[in-house]
Amino acid sequence: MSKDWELIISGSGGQGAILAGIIFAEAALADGYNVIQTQSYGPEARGGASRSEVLISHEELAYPKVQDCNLMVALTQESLDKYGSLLGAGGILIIDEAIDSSTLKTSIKVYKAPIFATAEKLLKPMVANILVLGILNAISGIVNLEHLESAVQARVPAATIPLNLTALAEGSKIGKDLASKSI
Amino acid sequence: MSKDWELIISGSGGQGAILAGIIFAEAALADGYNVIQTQSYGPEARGGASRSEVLISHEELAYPKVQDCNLMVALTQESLDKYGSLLGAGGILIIDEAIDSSTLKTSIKVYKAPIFATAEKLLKPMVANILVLGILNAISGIVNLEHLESAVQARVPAATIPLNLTALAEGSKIGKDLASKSI
Amino acid sequence: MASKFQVSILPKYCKGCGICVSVCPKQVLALGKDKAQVEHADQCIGCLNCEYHCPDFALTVTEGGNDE
Amino acid sequence: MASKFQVSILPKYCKGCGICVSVCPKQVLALGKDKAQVEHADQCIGCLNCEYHCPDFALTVTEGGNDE
Amino acid sequence: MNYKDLLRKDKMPHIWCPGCGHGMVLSAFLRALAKKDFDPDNVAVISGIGCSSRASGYLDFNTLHTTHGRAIPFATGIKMAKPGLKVIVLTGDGDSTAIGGNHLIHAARRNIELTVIVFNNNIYGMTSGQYSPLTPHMKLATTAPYGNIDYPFDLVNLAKGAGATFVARSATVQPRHLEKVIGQGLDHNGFSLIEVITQCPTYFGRKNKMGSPVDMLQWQRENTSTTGKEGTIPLGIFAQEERPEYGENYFELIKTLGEGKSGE
Amino acid sequence: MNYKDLLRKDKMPHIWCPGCGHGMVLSAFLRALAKKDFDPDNVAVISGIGCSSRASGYLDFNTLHTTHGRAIPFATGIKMAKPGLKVIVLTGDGDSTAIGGNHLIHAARRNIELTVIVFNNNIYGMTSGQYSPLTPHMKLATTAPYGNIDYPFDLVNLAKGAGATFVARSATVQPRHLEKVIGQGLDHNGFSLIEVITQCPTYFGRKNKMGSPVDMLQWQRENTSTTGKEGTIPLGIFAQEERPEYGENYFELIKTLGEGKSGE
Amino acid sequence: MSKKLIQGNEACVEGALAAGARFFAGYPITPSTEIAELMAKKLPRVGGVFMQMEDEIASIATIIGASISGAKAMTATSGPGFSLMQENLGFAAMTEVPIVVVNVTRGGPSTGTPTKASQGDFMQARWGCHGDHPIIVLAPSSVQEVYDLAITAFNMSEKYMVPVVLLYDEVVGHLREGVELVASSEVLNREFPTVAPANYRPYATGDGLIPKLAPFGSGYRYHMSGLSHDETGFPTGNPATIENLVMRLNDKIENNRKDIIKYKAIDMEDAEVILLAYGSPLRSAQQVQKQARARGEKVGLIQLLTLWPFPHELLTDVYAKTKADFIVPELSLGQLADEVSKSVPRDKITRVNRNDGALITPAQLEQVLKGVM
Amino acid sequence: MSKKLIQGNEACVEGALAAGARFFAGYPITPSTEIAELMAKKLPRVGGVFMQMEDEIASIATIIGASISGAKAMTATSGPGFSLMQENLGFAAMTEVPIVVVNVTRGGPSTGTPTKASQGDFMQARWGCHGDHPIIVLAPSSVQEVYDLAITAFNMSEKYMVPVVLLYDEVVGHLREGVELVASSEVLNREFPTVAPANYRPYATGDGLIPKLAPFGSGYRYHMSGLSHDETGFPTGNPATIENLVMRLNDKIENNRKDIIKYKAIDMEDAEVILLAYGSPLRSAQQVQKQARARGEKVGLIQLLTLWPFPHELLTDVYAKTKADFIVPELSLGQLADEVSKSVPRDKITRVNRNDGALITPAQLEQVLKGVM
Ligand SMILES: Cc1ncc(C[n+]2csc(CCOP(=O)(O)OP(=O)(O)O)c2C)c(N)n1
Ligand SMILES: Cc1ncc(C[n+]2csc(CCOP(=O)(O)OP(=O)(O)O)c2C)c(N)n1
Ligand code: SF4
Ligand code: SF4
Ligand code: SF4
Ligand code: SF4
Ligand code: SF4
Ligand code: SF4
Ligand SMILES: [Mg+2]
Ligand SMILES: [Mg+2]
Repeated sequence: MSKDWELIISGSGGQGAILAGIIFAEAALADGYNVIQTQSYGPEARGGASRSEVLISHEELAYPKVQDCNLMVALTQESLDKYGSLLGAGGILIIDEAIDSSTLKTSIKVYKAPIFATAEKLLKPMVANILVLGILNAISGIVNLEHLESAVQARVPAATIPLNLTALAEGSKIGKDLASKSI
Repeated sequence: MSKDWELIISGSGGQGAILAGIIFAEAALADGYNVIQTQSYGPEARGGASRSEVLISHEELAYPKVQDCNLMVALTQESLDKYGSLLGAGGILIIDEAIDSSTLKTSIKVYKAPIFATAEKLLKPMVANILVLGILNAISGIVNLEHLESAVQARVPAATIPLNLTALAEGSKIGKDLASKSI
Repeated sequence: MASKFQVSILPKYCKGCGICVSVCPKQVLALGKDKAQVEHADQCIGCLNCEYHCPDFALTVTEGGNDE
Repeated sequence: MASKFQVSILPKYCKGCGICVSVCPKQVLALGKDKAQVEHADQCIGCLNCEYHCPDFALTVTEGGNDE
Repeated sequence: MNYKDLLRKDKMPHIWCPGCGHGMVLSAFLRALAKKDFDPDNVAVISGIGCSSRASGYLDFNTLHTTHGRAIPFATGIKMAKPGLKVIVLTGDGDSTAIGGNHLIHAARRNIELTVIVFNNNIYGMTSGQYSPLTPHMKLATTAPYGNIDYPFDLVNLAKGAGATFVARSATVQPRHLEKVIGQGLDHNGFSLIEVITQCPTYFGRKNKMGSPVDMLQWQRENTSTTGKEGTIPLGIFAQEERPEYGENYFELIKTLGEGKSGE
Repeated sequence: MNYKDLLRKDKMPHIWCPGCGHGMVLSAFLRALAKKDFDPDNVAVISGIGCSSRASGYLDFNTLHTTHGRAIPFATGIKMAKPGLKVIVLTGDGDSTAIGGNHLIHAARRNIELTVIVFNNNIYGMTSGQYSPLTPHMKLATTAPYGNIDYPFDLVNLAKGAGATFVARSATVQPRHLEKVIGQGLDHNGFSLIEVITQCPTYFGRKNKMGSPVDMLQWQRENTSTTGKEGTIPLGIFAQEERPEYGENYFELIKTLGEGKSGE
Repeated sequence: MSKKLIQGNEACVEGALAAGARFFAGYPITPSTEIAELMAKKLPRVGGVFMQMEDEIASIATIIGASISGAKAMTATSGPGFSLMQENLGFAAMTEVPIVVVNVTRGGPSTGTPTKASQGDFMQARWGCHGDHPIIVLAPSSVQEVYDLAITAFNMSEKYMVPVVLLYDEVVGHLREGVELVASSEVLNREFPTVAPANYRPYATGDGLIPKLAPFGSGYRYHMSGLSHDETGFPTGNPATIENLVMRLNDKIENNRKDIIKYKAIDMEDAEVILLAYGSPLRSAQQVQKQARARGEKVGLIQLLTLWPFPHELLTDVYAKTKADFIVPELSLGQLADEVSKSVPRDKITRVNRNDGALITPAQLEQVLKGVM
Repeated sequence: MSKKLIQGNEACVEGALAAGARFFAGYPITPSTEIAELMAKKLPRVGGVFMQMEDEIASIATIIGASISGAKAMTATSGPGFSLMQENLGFAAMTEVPIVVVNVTRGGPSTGTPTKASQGDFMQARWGCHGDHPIIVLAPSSVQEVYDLAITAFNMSEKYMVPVVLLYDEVVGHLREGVELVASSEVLNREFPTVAPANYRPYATGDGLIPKLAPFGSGYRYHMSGLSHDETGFPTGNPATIENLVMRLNDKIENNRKDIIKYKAIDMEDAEVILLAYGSPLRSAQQVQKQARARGEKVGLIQLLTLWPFPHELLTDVYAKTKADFIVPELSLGQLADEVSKSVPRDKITRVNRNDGALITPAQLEQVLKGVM
């Protein structure tokens, strides 16, 4: 598939949105894509809504920032409110079931998933960011799951690898479910 | 008289050649001339031969350094050896009687005066620089003696004014003598 | 019985660090969701520990009722 | 009678500050015209005061005659 | 005057992290100042660059946020050009002892009347956790991933060694002591330096596994003492000496020479 | 080895004025060094800018004449990149305590092995006689025509306050004492600072009517003492303490991590 | 009034005092030191403050502080010290605090040749500090001009709320000439706010683009910061506000080029060759131009008094009218000539460079002129 | 070899280490701090030295010292710190000690906008320090280029015995891209003397103009000084020697422009419009140029990799051949466009400037391009 992906993952300060972006970019790189990852930096990064951008393409990439976002994950209402408008018509949005997306363009395909509920079930709300990568990839089908697994292993603290892989698997399951439902 | 004077006064570190140049420039300024005074600055200034340059003219002056020296005072053999060649043909040279000027251009008018002997007679060899100004002015006739006297008064330490005025007067006398002889 | 001290917390300023809670000798304060709150107003002895320790100028202890 | 110490002054180095003269306990040294010079070589006791005080490395005191 | 009225309310809440000790220092400073007789128009607060140096922006005085490390010379100019001003410097451990170390010792030497309050959190907070000249030996920081091999200054000793006439140390865990020594510093006729041990839970605390802000205060409680308890960091006033103030000397000189007279 | 053989003879005589004490400091330093066991190829002498800092040029070692005030950080780099070198800093009171003050206190704090010899003539000689941070209160200088209202550092106290592990003071009038303390400084494993009281007859002496170089030495004789005589400037060793040296700590760390291993 | 024989550096002090300077903080360095020494003598006698600081960084920080308290303040240095001042020069530019910095230039790079003249700091004076920043640089060539431009420097600094650099080489600094110590221009003072403190926004400039900053202690309590800030002086992250700030800082100078750019252009009308210079090389150029005209050669002379902003409009205009050849003598590798090449074709510029500490002599220039004519 | 996803600042560290850097001394500053942090982690593991200094002045002085001892040494900073380093950057240039200084640029002037991108230090990188001095400035636009040019920076520094500045903006520094961590060019090391110590004259360069400096402690005892010096390294007042020194320092770079100046010129032959850029604006230019060509528009692209010495010969040549219009996007008020105007007529240059911390977007550039075509 040669579609270009312009992904934004956003969330509040401590949720690991940026790490999620990096991991996804790394997986895509391993998959043979060209990738660029950038993030909001500066005062925004300390508390408030933070944002990770990932460009994924088989073509060479030049401009390093999202121009036409077609894929978005928002972990909080606040971050969706702040960045939601960047998602273009026909784009894909993945959010927690508790988030309200009613103000977005109608052409957007919204996937609501029990992100935090599932993460809490795993006893660690902090794995929500990895879990959502599973959902994201299952829905978008961008990268080979193995590459995503390796990327997770390479980037999370060693002690948390099993937990995070579980979260990723849970996310994949949820994602596949959602994807199949929406077909 | 509208002749332009390009004067160099040189001597060894502590002899006051630079002060002499400043005083003469100040007198000439009071006389209505345009003047520029510069001096050797830097390592040379600490010991070794030091040099004061004075340009005096009724025309406007631009380039601030001596280009064609026509008037020179050298207080030591060393300084004459170093700078003597700068004195142009037909120039005037004033030196102590003990100094050898035999290597200079023949067209130069050399005035040898008992500078240090007279200064020692006044019990203060350090007034040689002021004494020589008297000689210089008597021979060259550049400035009004009163202006030279005021300039001396303004620039030497208050306690030494009488002594320096005496030296100036002595110098004038010697200079007039020399000038009259050389006519 | 009401204390003669009034403890007020500015939620806009409070960042929920819990320092006030830890320094109150009378367990007057407690951490709610992200913010400190007054739990046992009647216990306050007006020692000012909480106000003096608060890094965020969020706490004010005043003597007397609510009269100003 | 000659001292067993030899005091030599490098005129090229000496700046005539007079410090050596002032610190010599035996008046061995004196200031000539602008430079120090050895006046009473025979009095030298080899205390090295002069050499150690000279700011200009101009002085050398050696033991024994002029053999090196 | 209520100390909170000295804040610029429209700038609040401040940007410091939850539990950051910088707000506690600021609070103690304002409480100390509020007890004095002063006109806010005649107070100038100067800071450098750092989390702590953001303090000036919250205060309803003449406030100046300068370049990193240079608050003291800026303050010196402000003070000498307008000696009637009460000039206070709020600065970090990095700002005042790393890049600004030279200015600190020279102001101390001159004995110019500035009250310098050093927010010592043992770290560069603003730039996210590099070690500072006050980071203890072998503590961790982003630029000391294997432990800091540098030895820290003892800031009290440094200031005293430089000739400071008023030197004190306090800690955020002791807000009353802190308020008191700052108050004494403000009253001092000459250069005064107050080192305040404060907590940066976000970087120093996290890197060194010191727990929550509450835990970090507990650490302070156990490791500092106003009574010289063995093995703790001493708090108190360590120098308090009368020596003519720099500006006093200078303006005395002017008077002697006769203002307005010209020539030599 | 004869200490005079350590000079670059082709650069002599040196440029210092008649009676300038800088040559006496240099002489004592070379005498002290000549007594040690060393290879001149492994000695590096670093200086800043000033009359005193011209010293490096006269010495037959690896010599570096840096920018004003920065000799210590240059020396730090030289030492840390080649720890086998014996690194000595020759510097003036202005060079080391005015513009270079920060580097001085930080090197002291780190306890990096450098021997720093401060030629303290109480003045900026090179630029013709402005007051320095070590010019005594109310002395005259070209920039203090009415007397210096600044207070000077006590350099020994400053260095100690900064954490220096070896601090000494001597004077040109005491060439043997001077040689001895420099020798001890050279042997010290860590940062060592030796302040040397020296005379600038041309500027400090002349401005303050102190007479000839011989008179200035006499002044030193009367106003300094190795025995702590009341009212004099004390000479001697004021700190001598063992603390692991900076480079030692660093290269120990490298060993622990395993040189050559990569990754985390 | 009669003329006084004084050095360039003395004239600098006299000019500064005449302009109202009452604060000097500095650190000695050849060949600027006489300025500090004379200030140390004179300032206490007029109730002003002289401070010798621990270094050049403290010096410039201290005068900025003094200016914030309302004083007209100045420092003086040379290349190495000027390099150290760059960060805080930028701070003054950003916060719009008027100061005057004198750079008496000496041979570089680095410690170089401290006692000799050079013009190697020409580009640094404009571009030495990071970020796009406004600055004015003035360059006298005679002792009288040092006096006059010292006053102008303070005037422009106060008028435009910007740091002004007075740049002249060692020769100009140490030269003695007769000077009339009478201000040739009116002394200007910064404008103070007139609004009530409650309504005061320090950087709300309106169309004039120039802020009215109240001295500290004058009843206006506000905040100043070197961070990008809004009209109130407080830091902002708002892109439009930041863009406006950077633009305004530079526009307040660019929009006033006419007032700021000073020069003397002599014998332009029929010029076939134009000598263009500033500083000590200008003196040689003056003599040579006079001599050439006396010989009937069509030679003109442009003396730059303002170096930055650079008078490109003048040069473009002159070149368009005359198509003259330019001779650019300078004590540098060609910094000035390179700048001229933005307005005059490269092949119409003859460079005369000297980097050995000595002056470019009239004789040397005559030689070059002969080649060009 | 497979690509690694790393940040620009990480690539800088990897490149430096690959080039043989074994010494880093620095002082933290946004947005360069990651370089110091990573060096702190990595250097001790390869036997190298990391030091955090008290300030930027100490940082640069320390790495010069380390280089004098023979180490390949580097520091990293941003605008405010870069300003503070200027004096000693000049010292390295004067004494010809190789060092690499990284300036990750942020919004200025002054403290400005620390977390946003800017290119306001373009002129400062060349002219920030006093005196005519040599310097090389390289400017990567991608993470791969950061890696490659970090190696090139060390290579050029060692080859030409000159300080090299690696200049890139915050966006390039924090961007993550896939990078091949394989040196694209051979690692160069400085040449050491081969003559016997007794005959060694450190600055006797012969025609190559480049000195062979022996590391301290290698058996050659000699003197280095920031004063103007002769071939032996000792200070001199001799005018001819001084002139030779200043000329040689600059000629060793100017004479090697061909080797030093790196750029990429794409689709020049038939270009009617040429986009010229470096750093993050280059990324937009790349996209727009591609798009334009895809539309059949005759648009070319010049990417500058070496900023200084500036490639005037290239631009003069390209302009002579194409008479194209130039579009120059930059995160500054026009520093780059002004320099271009020395080689391309002013009215053929369209400036695209942005100073608000945000990037120049492809859309913005497309707009401009439409106006020009
Ligand atoms: C010249 C310069 N160098 C470096 C920086 C980056 N910088 C900003 S704040 C800071 C350290 C602040 O530490 P500290 O003073 O302890 O304050 P804290 O944030 O810990 O309160 C540094 C290194 C800068 N702004 N300017
Ligand atoms: C950055 C910089 N500032 C100022 C100077 C001028 N300068 C050179 S030496 C010196 C003072 C030297 O005094 P000190 O270190 O006491 O040495 P001394 O000449 O007295 O031996 C000064 C101010 C300089 N060279 N560089
Ligand atoms: S101390 Fe202050 S900020 Fe912290 S929880 Fe209590 S009220 Fe809130
Ligand atoms: S004043 Fe004292 S008792 Fe009352 S709430 Fe605060 S800490 Fe508790
Ligand atoms: S001490 Fe040395 S320099 Fe001085 S007079 Fe004696 S020999 Fe000469
Ligand atoms: S060695 Fe002693 S006794 Fe001999 S000359 Fe020298 S000072 Fe005098
Ligand atoms: S980073 Fe540290 S110092 Fe800065 S505001 Fe947060 S807790 Fe305070
Ligand atoms: S000026 Fe002073 S310090 Fe310098 S050489 Fe002369 S006497 Fe020595
Ligand atoms: Mg801190
Ligand atoms: Mg000195």
